[in-house]
Amino acid sequence: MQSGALAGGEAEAANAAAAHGVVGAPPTAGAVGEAHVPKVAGRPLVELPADLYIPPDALEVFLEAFEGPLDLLLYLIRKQNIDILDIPVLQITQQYMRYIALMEGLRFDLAAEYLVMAAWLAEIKSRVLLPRPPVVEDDEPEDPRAELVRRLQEYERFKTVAETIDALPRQARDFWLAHASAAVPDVEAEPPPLELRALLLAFHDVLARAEMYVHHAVTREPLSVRERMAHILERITAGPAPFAALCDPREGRAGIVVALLAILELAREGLLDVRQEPPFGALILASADAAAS
Amino acid sequence: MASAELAVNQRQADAAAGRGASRTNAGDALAQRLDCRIEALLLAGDEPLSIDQLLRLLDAGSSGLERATIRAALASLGERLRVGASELVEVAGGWRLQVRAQFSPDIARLWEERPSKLSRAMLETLALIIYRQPVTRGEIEQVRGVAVSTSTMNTLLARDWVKVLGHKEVPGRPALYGTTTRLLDDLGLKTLDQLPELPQVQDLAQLDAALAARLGVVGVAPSVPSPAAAADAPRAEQRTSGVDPTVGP
Amino acid sequence: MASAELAVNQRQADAAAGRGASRTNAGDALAQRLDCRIEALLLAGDEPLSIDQLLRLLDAGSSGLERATIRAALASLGERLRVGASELVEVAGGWRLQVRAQFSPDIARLWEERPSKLSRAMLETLALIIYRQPVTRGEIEQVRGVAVSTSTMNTLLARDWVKVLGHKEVPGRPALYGTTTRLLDDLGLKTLDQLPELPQVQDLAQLDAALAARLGVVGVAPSVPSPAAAADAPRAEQRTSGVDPTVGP
Repeated sequence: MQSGALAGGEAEAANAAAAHGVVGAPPTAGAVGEAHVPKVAGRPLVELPADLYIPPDALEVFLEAFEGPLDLLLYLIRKQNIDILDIPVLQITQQYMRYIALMEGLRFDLAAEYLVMAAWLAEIKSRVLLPRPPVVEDDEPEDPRAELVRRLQEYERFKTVAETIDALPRQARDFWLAHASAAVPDVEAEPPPLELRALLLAFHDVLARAEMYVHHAVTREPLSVRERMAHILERITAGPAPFAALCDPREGRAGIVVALLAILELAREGLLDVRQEPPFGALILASADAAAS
Repeated sequence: MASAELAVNQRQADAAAGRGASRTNAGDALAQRLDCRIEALLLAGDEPLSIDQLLRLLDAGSSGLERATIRAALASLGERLRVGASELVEVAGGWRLQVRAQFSPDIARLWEERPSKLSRAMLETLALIIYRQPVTRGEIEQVRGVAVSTSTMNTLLARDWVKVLGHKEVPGRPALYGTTTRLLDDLGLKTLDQLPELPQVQDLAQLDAALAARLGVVGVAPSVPSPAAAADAPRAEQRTSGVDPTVGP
Repeated sequence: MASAELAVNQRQADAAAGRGASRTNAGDALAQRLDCRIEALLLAGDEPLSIDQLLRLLDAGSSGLERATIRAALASLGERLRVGASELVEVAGGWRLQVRAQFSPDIARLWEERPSKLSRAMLETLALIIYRQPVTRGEIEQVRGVAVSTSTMNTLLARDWVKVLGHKEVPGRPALYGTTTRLLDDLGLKTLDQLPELPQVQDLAQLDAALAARLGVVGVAPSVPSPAAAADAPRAEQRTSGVDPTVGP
């Protein structure tokens, strides 16, 4: 199924990576408490240089791979094969914040929902870290994570069933009605009055909607991030390459976004090193192995 | 099409099929046969036709045509079509003719450029309307954790998959949305019950218990009654209690 | 779609239609028969299909299907349909299925039953024909993001608001639609130029203002200058260049 091609593809890729031990050991209870600063190849990911030019539309597409903060969180959880009930809040919060910081660092105007979620996660985190007060009957015995877990589960049910519904046979996609042309008889009844205003309003509506379709056409490019990661890794193992050389303009915006996602994912996994020499110069991407040696 | 043009086509057809003019009488006899008249109506229209509609259309002279006769004619039409590419199918809106699914690969080649993909936003919104109807946009947004755009709602309305059932009696009187017969027709279904069930991850009582156990909370939390606890089967359209009856669809 | 998924859909479709599993084999055999595959294409499509188009659609694997074979299959399809409500007809654009003329009285009643209110689909379709003529149904569908039903087009044609100007010279030769003098009469306009330019407006108030200005209604508002004015002004009927003159209306 193509629905959510970008996010789905990436999640799948991430699972594959986890299976190969790329992502690292699954988080344990011990890992939860470690508040290490997220560093990638020696520098925090949020410090991507400001002149790494990414078309604003491309960022929008990146974020549109997710249907909001709950979807992004589910992705972060699922890609590590964690049961929702065992959410390592500290770790997930960190990862979430990192994505948000990345977005903000790239001057993307984040939807308010993402920031609300960030604030909520921060609150949950602080409550988890605080020593638990002695239990008093009926006095807020609930784990601070409970509401988050409930909302994630509730959202996931609908996300899943939406995919099932999309897979149902649908008229004009999977099956078709049988028609034969028939002479159009003269209509006897008086036609309803045609109002110019209604007509123009209808046109206004349809054009507004058409814009949305164009938009979706962009996000629906079925391009695989994981495939691109392999390709880029292969390319930079042969020698450092500038960012531009790893994007093929013929693939359009979606292709560039996939390349960007692939590079970010490689950086996150510590497989790739981003350099910039001199300041404000071109971004050079090198394999992490080469950088270490 | 003008009738003159039709006559020309008719002649061309006769010529093409190598048929003589003698066909006309046989044709008149055909028109009498109820299963052919039903077939003609279903081929010419776009919408399924119910038994009642068929009765009204076919019994214009009130000659006392009965439902049972229509049903029998439908059965014999279905039987006759077994050797062809179309089939008679009953969906929510009534009876219709559709091309058998095994020919879909051929037809997909014919329609290669059709827009058919639905966005995730649209699918998730639709899913919430199916399983939570009557539901407001705000309630949909609460579950999805993100705003539902006006264009998403408008597209669902324009497809006639969703309709406004009424308005909720709270400040702002938000619209209550529900699904249409058209949605079921387009999915080839007769009733909402035929839609897949909403996955039961864990029911909420279990979830609370599991949470309490996993998260090490002492003392089982009083289970929080959630609006989601109500039946999660796709809801029948009749169940629109709470809908302002004066503002019906 | 993956073939495995298609199989699932098939099963669901079978289940939905209440069909037994035993039918599947018979169905597979059916799909092999060329006359059934042709029937399926003609039933699902909107436009007549020529022998060349049929050859292209049916011989996807280039297995060496010949025109003569297609002609033979057409003949046998015509023969098989003699007991039904439709007939195979050759028209300018190729072959098509049409409902036999003797069923016209029934179909006329079907049309009269239509709701008297102009549907949203009809208004949107008409608006697009006005501003984008000559335009094909596919182009209308692309902008609307929703299929345009045959009955919508037929109703617009029957009302004499819209006519076929010619056919586009692309595969399938789809009809090009344009507006009629009757539409102008019914809108109370003398020429299409009197229609407002494509409203590039953000809200309804602006649209109303633009309308009021154009139509000289009370409360004249400043007309909204539109960057897209040139491209999107309603096109005069004469401007149908690109239309094949040999296949005029």
